[in-house]
Amino acid sequence: MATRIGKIFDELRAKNEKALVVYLTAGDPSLEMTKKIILALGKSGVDIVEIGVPFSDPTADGPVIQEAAQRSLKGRTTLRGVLQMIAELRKISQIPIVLFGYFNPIYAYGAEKFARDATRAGVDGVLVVDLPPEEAAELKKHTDAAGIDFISLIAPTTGKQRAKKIASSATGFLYYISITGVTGTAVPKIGDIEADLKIIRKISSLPVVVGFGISRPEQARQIGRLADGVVIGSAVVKLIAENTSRRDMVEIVAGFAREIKEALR
Amino acid sequence: MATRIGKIFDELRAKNEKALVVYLTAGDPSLEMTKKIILALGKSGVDIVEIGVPFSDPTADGPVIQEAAQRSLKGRTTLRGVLQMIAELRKISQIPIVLFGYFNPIYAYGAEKFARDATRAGVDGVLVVDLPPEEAAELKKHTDAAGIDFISLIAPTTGKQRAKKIASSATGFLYYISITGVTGTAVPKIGDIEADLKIIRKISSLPVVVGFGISRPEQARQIGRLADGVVIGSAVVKLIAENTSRRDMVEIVAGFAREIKEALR
Amino acid sequence: MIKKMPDKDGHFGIFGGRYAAETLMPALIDLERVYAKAQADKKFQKEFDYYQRQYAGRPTPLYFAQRMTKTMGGAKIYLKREDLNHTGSHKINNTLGQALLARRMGKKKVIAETGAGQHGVATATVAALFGMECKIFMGEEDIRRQAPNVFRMKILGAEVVPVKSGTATLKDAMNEAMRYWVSSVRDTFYIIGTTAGPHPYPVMVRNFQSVIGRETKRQIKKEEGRNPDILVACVGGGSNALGMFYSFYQEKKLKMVGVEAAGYGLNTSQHSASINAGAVGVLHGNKTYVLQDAHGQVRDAYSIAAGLDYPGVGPEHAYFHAAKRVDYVTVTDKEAIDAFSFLSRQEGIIPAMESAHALAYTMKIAPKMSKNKIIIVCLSGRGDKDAQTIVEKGDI
Amino acid sequence: MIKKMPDKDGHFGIFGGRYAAETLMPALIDLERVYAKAQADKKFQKEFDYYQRQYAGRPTPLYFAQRMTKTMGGAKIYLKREDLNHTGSHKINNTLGQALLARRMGKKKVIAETGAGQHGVATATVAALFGMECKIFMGEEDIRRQAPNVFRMKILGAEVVPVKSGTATLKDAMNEAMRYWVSSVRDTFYIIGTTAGPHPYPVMVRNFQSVIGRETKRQIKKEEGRNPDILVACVGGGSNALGMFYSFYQEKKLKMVGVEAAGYGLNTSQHSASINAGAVGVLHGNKTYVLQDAHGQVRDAYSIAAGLDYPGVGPEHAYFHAAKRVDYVTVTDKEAIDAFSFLSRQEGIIPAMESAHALAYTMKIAPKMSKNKIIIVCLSGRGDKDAQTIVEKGDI
Ligand SMILES: Cc1ncc(COP(=O)(O)O)c(C=O)c1O
Ligand SMILES: Cc1ncc(COP(=O)(O)O)c(C=O)c1O
Repeated sequence: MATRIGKIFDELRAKNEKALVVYLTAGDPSLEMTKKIILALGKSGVDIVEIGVPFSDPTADGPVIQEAAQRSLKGRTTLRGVLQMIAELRKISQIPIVLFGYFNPIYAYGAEKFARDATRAGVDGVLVVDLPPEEAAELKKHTDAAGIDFISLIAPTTGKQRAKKIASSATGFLYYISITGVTGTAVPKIGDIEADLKIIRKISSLPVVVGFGISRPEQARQIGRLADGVVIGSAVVKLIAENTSRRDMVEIVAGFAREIKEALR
Repeated sequence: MATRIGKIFDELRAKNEKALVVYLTAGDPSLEMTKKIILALGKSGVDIVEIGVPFSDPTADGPVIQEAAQRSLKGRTTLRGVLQMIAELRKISQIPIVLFGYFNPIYAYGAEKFARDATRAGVDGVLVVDLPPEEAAELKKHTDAAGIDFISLIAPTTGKQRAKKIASSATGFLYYISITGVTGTAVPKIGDIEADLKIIRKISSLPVVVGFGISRPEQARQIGRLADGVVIGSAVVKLIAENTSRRDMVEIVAGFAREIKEALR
Repeated sequence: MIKKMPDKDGHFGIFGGRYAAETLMPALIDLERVYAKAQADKKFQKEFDYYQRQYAGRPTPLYFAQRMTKTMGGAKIYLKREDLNHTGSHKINNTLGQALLARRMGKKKVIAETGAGQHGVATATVAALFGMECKIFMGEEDIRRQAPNVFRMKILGAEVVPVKSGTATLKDAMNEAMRYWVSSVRDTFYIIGTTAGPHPYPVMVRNFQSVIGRETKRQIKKEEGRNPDILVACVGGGSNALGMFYSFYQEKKLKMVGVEAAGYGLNTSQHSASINAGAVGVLHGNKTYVLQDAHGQVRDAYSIAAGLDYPGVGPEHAYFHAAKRVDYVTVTDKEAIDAFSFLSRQEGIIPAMESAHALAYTMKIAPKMSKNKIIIVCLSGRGDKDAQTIVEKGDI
Repeated sequence: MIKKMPDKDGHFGIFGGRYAAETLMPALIDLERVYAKAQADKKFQKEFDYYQRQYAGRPTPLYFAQRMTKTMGGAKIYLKREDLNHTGSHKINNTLGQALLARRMGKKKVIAETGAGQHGVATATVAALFGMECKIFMGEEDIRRQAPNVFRMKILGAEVVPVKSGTATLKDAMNEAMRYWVSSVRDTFYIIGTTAGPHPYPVMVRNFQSVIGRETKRQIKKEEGRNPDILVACVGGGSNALGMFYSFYQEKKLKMVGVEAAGYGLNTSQHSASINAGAVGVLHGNKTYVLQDAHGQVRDAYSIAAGLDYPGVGPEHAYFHAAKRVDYVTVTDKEAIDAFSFLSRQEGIIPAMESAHALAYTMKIAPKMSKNKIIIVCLSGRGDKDAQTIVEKGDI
């Protein structure tokens, strides 16, 4: 059974387009707004949304996403709430959804129950930042069983052997981290990405998206030439934060996504 | 040759009176005033004056005399100045004078030179608080040569053997410290004094005066019954300090001395 | 009998492991490899011993607290004097070890997180000793509370990086140090201060600290000709406790007690008792007991002892708890302050507030024990850093 | 060859002696007698050794300062680590000895003067250890400047008595302690903090401190197979210096250097260089070099190192100076601050500002000496107490 994620990459390949993956933190400013933003993003050409489940201690995130998580937690966002929001969203949208987060909220929820509830809600993939292959089994066995893609990260520091191992158990797509750093804190260097992607391409036939630190259409275009897609995270989260109080916030965010997507066509 | 000190005790014995020894800090409030006060004291019946040479670190003195010394030093009183003042005084008064102080100013002056200059100025005795018999030689050899009495202290803590040794080299009179403490900080206990004086009397035939902490005529009378004299120090220094700005300060001090002397007749 | 731990991936039973961002994984694996080699290398051990002896001042005495024992009227109380170490606590044992590893790896930069500042000072110290650049991450709130240690770190040439995120305390300092490490992992060694973090940190720190128990075992043998009956140590992340316990945990009939900080009481939200009042979770790279809400969000820890103020605990402790090999108890702020004052006045030793927790528990049990029993308390550090706080609280 | 000193009345040549009020003389003579007996008593020595080892943490290491040596590029520099002692300086060596004597004499109360607070803390510590009542006299000005040590003394149960008289610093605290002692001498033991005061204090304190040099001699023999070429120590009252020198002064070809505090410079009135800029006089019960004016009034001493801020110096130093056995040099505040910062950053050891004077002098001579020469510096204490002052002065 081809997942929504698999399908979208097939479609994009057919159109010779690159995927635009947009990250946003669930519950910032509210789950209701998150849903609205996702709907708008879907309409403006975004191919996949990564929905960040807020965590109190987001050690892989830069200040923009940290603060979004803190705001979201202040609003009492929970993993259960996020799944509910997704379930509602699924009634009106088929956009592929990847849940992005840290392991502890999932562990507290119960890995098996999580996998069941997530798939029921319509989640297509999960990406758990602090769950490297060595520790992944306790979640992956359940998400595999539930048919949820287990998205894996490859970093600039990951050596070839290790990348092979990671790729071998990955599903959905590979997420290549374009900087040695946390989210939204540096500008990726095209040359380095190109070199690493060459290696990854040899190792795996999975689609590869590139994320961390991409914020402008021009960057997206350059990286889009090398990868199967790009992830925009902090830039979007920042845009949401800066415009929370504006009535046209959703349109502003959607407009920004549209610009990036243009660059990937 | 009988010294002025020896003579006065002879005279007092003849009159069946006890000696009133008054201490005051030279240069507080000024050497000029010190001289005036001494003259007035002599007239009001004081038998011996102890002139305190101020020292920066008077470890045997309580707060009253400490502060007087500090005031005096602020006014730039020096040992040389004190000797000059005494020399002037000697032109008009024959009251027995004991210089009271600490060793360092004398050491800085030069022990030999000091003895010479002191005797020339008309000093009759010296009492150096921090010069016990063990260390006394370096000064005493010079004061002995100059015919200045070397007044020695006996404390309540001094054992009999030691008291004997002290008495054996003492001249002028013995100074019995009536409290275990520094000047002006406690009220002496008659019973203790009586017991100790009994011992001292057996050891030495020198006159014995009692000091430290005597401030009222009644105390003077009681102690006068046991000793050959009493020393009033802090009480006088305090009176001077309290009345410095009054024109009749000298009379106030003299009047106080007269009251005490009455009690000793 | 408890099995030798951890397994090759750093698991102590279900605890421990390596829950880290992929960017760090290669560095962690590399560190594990280098550390394993160093452990087997006589030269490394000799070097480590040399600095422990000549620099840190080891061995530290095992001091018989005669007056305290007498006043308590029960078991004999010995204090393992980690307060006498250079920089004032057991933390130097570990930072020396890690800095030597960093040197082996050719890393010229080190970073560390710190709460009370003790680990920060111990790290800044070894960085100076080996000529390394040093950044210490410290919560803004802690920088304010622990000014004397901030001064010391600066004098030692370290940069103290204020952390404003989260609650601006230890947990956030550790988050921030990890973030910084993610971006600098190629040339920077992260010196973690306790038996927490991803594998191999918990085992490595425990091993570096195990000198405490090794010495103690030898010393008590010499003094008393036998093992003690009870070992007591405070548990923040757990490094001084594991350092003390490690040489003894195979000994039957020997009881070991880890003391957690109960702050204002376990019935409040103001404590740091991860084992006694937390739930299993994943924090800072390992699975362990974590103070958290029902949704897996980590709660703020609290203790008057800044060094215990951590919402997790080393995974080996979690394992010892689950395996019932160590008893984990709690002591409130108030009890710890009383013990702090008691030891100061009975023995002339001002204990760190952290160590005062171990003392407070000892004061509860010693009077009930017979006089031929022996308790050893790990006096993990000195209390100079706490003096002002305690006097100003008006409890002295 | 220098003769064995002092004579039976405590004279070192023309220096020393017992210039005390008669009320105190019997106590001083008694103390001399008790001390002589204790010195000859194996049991006392054993007891003293016991506390030195088990409580104070002796022996302290003799640490080869490798980086400092390399940076200086000359003689090998070793540091005798008195900073690792319990309470953070060599002062505890002496207070342990005197407190044991007080216990022998059945005295339940002790008093002491303190400037920087190091001796006050060391005294409050032993008072707590032996269950004695303790009063510490401290100038009001110093109480303000040295708050952390005031907190420590209070926690240890001591009463800190503010001294307002004179300049409200160390000299006045000592005056006040003497005054208090005069009134309480029957049941109170005065624990003097340095090799000053009336006989038998200078010799007694020197002997209690001589453990420093005894250990050093053994340690350098083991490390280098020979005696050092130069010993360097700071001189306040002179106890750490004499403690270091005493085992060596009969050794020919060995140079000993005492470093006095030059404050803002000897050409100003702001220094504490009693030997280099004072004159012979009598202060606090002994004859020695004293900072004084032409009329024998004692001047205020000044140094950034509160523990050197004393206008006298131990009479044995006065003697060694006159006999040319020891060289007395001076180091300014500024030079000491530079050395403080240098050692902190080169070796990860924050020295007491007092000890930084000895280091500063070492930094002047080491580069000019050949690499096979050996300098040993007495690192008399740790600089935690100075950290804030130095950072706030903006010199770091
Ligand atoms: C003196 C002292 N003891 C104990 C601790 C707690 O750490 P651990 O549990 O790792 O020993 C600290 C931490 O800063 C400390 O400074
Ligand atoms: C660390 C340290 N070194 C040196 C001194 C100076 O004293 P001494 O000359 O007696 O060693 C002091 C005095 O407080 C001190 O604290």
